[in-house]
Amino acid sequence: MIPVWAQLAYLLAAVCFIVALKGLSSPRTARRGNLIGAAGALIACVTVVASSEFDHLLAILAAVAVGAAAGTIGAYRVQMTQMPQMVALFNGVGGGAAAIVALLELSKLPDQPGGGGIVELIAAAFTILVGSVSLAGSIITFLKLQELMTTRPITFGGYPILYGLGLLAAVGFGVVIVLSPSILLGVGLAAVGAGLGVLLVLPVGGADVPIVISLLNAFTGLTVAASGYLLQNTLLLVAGTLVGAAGTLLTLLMANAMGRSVFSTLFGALRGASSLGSTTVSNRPVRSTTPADAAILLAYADRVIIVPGYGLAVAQAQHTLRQLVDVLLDRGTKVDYAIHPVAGRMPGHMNVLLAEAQVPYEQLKEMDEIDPDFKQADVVLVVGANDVVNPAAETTPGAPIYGMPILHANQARQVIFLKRSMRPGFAGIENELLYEPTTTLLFGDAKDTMSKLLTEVKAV
Amino acid sequence: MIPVWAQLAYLLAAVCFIVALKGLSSPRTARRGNLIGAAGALIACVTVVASSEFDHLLAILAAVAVGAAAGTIGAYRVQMTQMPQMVALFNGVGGGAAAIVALLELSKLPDQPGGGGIVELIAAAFTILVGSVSLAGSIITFLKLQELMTTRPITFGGYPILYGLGLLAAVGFGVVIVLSPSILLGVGLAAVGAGLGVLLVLPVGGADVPIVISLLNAFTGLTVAASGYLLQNTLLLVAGTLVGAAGTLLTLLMANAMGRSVFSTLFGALRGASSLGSTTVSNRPVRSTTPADAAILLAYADRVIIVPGYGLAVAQAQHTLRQLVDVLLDRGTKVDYAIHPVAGRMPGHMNVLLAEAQVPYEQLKEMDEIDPDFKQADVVLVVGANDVVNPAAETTPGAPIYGMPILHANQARQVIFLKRSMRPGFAGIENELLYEPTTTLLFGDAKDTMSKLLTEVKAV
Amino acid sequence: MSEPLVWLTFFVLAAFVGVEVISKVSSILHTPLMSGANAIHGVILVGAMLVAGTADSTGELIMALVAVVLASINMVGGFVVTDRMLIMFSHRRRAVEGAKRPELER
Amino acid sequence: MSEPLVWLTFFVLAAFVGVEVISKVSSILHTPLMSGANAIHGVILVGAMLVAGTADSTGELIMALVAVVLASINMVGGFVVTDRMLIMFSHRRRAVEGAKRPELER
Ligand SMILES: NC(=O)c1ccc[n+]([C@@H]2O[C@H](COP(=O)([O-])OP(=O)(O)OC[C@H]3O[C@@H](n4cnc5c(N)ncnc54)[C@H](OP(=O)(O)O)[C@@H]3O)[C@@H](O)[C@H]2O)c1
Ligand SMILES: NC(=O)c1ccc[n+]([C@@H]2O[C@H](COP(=O)([O-])OP(=O)(O)OC[C@H]3O[C@@H](n4cnc5c(N)ncnc54)[C@H](OP(=O)(O)O)[C@@H]3O)[C@@H](O)[C@H]2O)c1
Repeated sequence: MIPVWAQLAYLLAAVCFIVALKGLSSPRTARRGNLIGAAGALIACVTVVASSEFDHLLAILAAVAVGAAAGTIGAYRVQMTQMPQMVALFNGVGGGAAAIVALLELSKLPDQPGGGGIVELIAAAFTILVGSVSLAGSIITFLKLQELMTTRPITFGGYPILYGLGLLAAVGFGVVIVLSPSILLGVGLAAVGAGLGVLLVLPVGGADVPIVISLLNAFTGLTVAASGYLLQNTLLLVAGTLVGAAGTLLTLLMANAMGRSVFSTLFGALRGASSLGSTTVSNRPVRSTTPADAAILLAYADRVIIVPGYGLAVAQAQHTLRQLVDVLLDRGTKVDYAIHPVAGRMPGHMNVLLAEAQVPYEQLKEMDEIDPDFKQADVVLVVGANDVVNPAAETTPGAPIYGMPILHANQARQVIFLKRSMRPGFAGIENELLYEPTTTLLFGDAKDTMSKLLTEVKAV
Repeated sequence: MIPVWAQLAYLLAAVCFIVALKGLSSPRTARRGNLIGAAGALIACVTVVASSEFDHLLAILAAVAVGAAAGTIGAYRVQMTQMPQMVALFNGVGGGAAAIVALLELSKLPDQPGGGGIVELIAAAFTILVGSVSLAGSIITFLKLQELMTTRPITFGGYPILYGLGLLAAVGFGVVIVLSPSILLGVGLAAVGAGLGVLLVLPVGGADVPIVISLLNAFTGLTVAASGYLLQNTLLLVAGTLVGAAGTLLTLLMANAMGRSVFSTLFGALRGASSLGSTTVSNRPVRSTTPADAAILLAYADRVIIVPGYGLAVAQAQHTLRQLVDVLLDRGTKVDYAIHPVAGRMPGHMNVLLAEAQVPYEQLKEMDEIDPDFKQADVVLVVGANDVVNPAAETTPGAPIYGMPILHANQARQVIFLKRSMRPGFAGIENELLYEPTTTLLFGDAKDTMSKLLTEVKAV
Repeated sequence: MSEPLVWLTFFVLAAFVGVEVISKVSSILHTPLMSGANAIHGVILVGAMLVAGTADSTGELIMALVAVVLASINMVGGFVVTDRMLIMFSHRRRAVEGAKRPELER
Repeated sequence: MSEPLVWLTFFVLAAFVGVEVISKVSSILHTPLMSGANAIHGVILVGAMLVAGTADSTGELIMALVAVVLASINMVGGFVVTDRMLIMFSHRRRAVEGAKRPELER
């Protein structure tokens, strides 16, 4: 029996987690929220150690120290733009831990007095299965985002059949475990889960991966909830459920912000409609220019708006961009950055990127705020963005981005595009704006082009 | 022991209540939300009857029928503008019911096996006390709003002492009940509670009463939660807690929307700062006019904005007002109603009032939407409103309404005020707008004046 | 887990739900929301019925039946009056919808 | 009230809290919120410690300790990485506050 003070402490920890999630959903309180969550976790850990009589306390504390050190080092080493894959890894190991816990409990259940109840067994099987899905799936997302494997969706002929077989095997193992639990069957179930996790993530295109990470995060939350039931620990149940529910909603919100459904994110590639789209390049003429000419346009403009996008992150050109903007500001030009909510490949990508380059916050303008200003802009500099300024979102009902709000760069007097080729962006569709008479292209890697532009503008 | 199916049904009912509250907080889903709540209540009642073996089933069902009939008749008879006091009555009887339930449980507690635990006794005492506060307080709010007693704050010399004595008595009774429970002591506690309830509401001014109703509503929620603990019924606990928490937040939100704190609502009158304010009338000259002249102004205006307020409800002039507007619209004038969020004496008062007169929704404009239009208005017709157009909210830092957003009627070319006298509105402060050169007053009861205006406009 | 703690946990979780679920309410709905919440606590009727069903003496029974009557007034009256308020609001809403596709009105 | 139903009730209430509490999140915070929620489920560390503390055989103990290591990576790493992200955001916020009272900057 857990002592009353420990139960109260667990409840307090659960309240911390709730307050943490609430805090994390508003910019003003986000950091405090995260710290409150950490405080809750600390309370929980101290409570479990102080309220239980552990056999191998030293070994356990050593293991905690090792894990904490590894986690901290990983968290400090990672670069800002690699955060999503780091989160994926952390999430995966959490799922793995839950699966191991359930596996060990499974081996104990039949011995316990009154143990081995059907609900307990189902909870154990669920945790083992979904925990392994989460672990394996997260590893694949990590490999994809780190570009250790192709970021393109991977499908193959037998995919649906294999997937169906995997699901059947999972159900089969589950039923057998409930009927006659054994640790061996549990390991089998874990293996099936790992296979399903890999299959789940393979067909997802690189840019949709953040959505899948969020989904796997919700999965892990649910496994933690189930293992809470298994261990008869309210805190695990409540915390796991919180994350499971919040994570599910968050997955929907993220998919929504990118204008796609979770289902098409996961399985779109199977229906042939590759989520990366086609990469056909038409041969219509475009106007391209040199850094020197573009520099003159910029230098003599009164109002410039920068539209950063994924390419800026790829080229790591944010520092050079800031220097360019500083020079323009010194010349008295009014310059702002127009931040589209889904520019880049993760929510807040541009904010994080530009914050890293220490762009002052006042220069970052959210879409709703800056959009009316494009009409008065002399030059719009589109740095590695594409979909977020594509008028097809308003004019072409069939387009994958149709209905997404866009930045109306097309209303400006001049648009300068920095990109390497005529290849389309994430959505894989052509951008009419590239062919407009007011548009000029500046081909090349954003970082190179930007340095040249900087030199030229300084020289004007 | 409650059967499992019944427990599941209770859980379902609790979910219905949660969904109901969620629905009620958004205009699109409010009505559906209320119906889902009713469905939850029905599920709960059917469950309790079907899962328990009641001794006096017929009598109980008859009592339910009587109560349901009385409630339905009351709910259908009440006029729209009397809704708040009806809600207060319903809330009060709910509190009374909870107090009786706790009283009866108190008499049983010591007999039960393991009963009479200290937490149970505290819950019982809490329910009896707060339930009676809620009942008595609600009756006083009803009397105030029905104007069966003065709507002015009532205080007297010994008030704080009496209040303190009441609180002491409540604590004393509570302690004694926990030490040696008896129904007689319970009745005594109920009496003290009733006294405290009366004392709580007496010093509240008529227009602050809705806030107090909401507070008492939250109180009743908490008593229901406590009696849920007493009866070991999860549904009562969860539903009561939901209402207690939501009601508390709602009380704060309502007080906020009127720009005052809950504390000053309750006890402001005691600190001498009467919440009705002074009613001094200065003798500065104002321009007043006749219905005939005002009609000409209206008839030849291109753009008219109506600002309705509390006086419109008092005079019940909404139907005549709509007829006047219809005539103006037929003449080709552009007319809108500007709805301030706290115009009238309850939130949504003007919306309900004008909906009753079947004013089409498109003509009702929320403050933020219409406020920029005042600059272009030829005539603003202020019908029984005062505080919501008082520029003191922006110019006089000490004023009770300072900081409240107002409708900028003062920016219009002409303002016509319909009111009976030079008396101020709810906040009790003078309105500089009455003395502006662009303002003319049309004295008299709004309904009379409006009928004359209507006749004159038709005659133009 | 000890009984009172189970109830405390229910209480804490339900309190969070209650606050969060209405935190986005628009000020126009304050009165109907108050009224709907008021109807929900009418579920004390369940408690009143339980007490009445196990009353030992006539005196107890009568008091319990009074509680049943009061609670059902609260519950039924509360939901009905809320619905009446909201009909007003939805009339208006239908008017808007009509206004948005005026071709249907003519 | 029967045990599994108590847990079901916890689950239902916590699920509502989880959904409601983040329903107003602005899209800019999606990534930190995901990361913070991820750190919270690192509380499985409590479960891993419980299992490790009652392990009967060396094999079990080793597996349980692996779970402890993994869970603490999840928990500690999760909170630290979230904090790092959010420092970025709050830098920006301080910049705004500074901008709002420029007299302090000069
Ligand atoms: N923010 C999120 O949370 C998120 C997550 C997943 C998906 N998405 C999706 O991602 C898209 C974001 O739009 P976006 O406008 O930011 O990006 P985008 O539409 O994907 O376009 C990126 C552009 O950058 C160019 N580029 C790539 N590397 C470059 C380099 N090194 N130097 C110069 N240019 C380079 C590419 O053209 P070249 O190849 O010709 O250089 C391409 O035109 C949206 O469709 C959104 O729905 C967003
Ligand atoms: N909406 C809410 O939820 C709520 C709740 C509580 C308090 N309040 C407060 O109430 C105030 C609402 O402002 P308001 O502008 O609507 O009203 P108000 O400031 O109270 O003014 C009402 C006006 O109507 C006139 N009037 C009264 N009876 C009349 C009749 N029969 N015919 C013609 N005129 C009549 C009064 O002047 P005469 O006496 O000279 O005729 C007075 O000037 C705000 O201060 C608000 O904070 C609002």
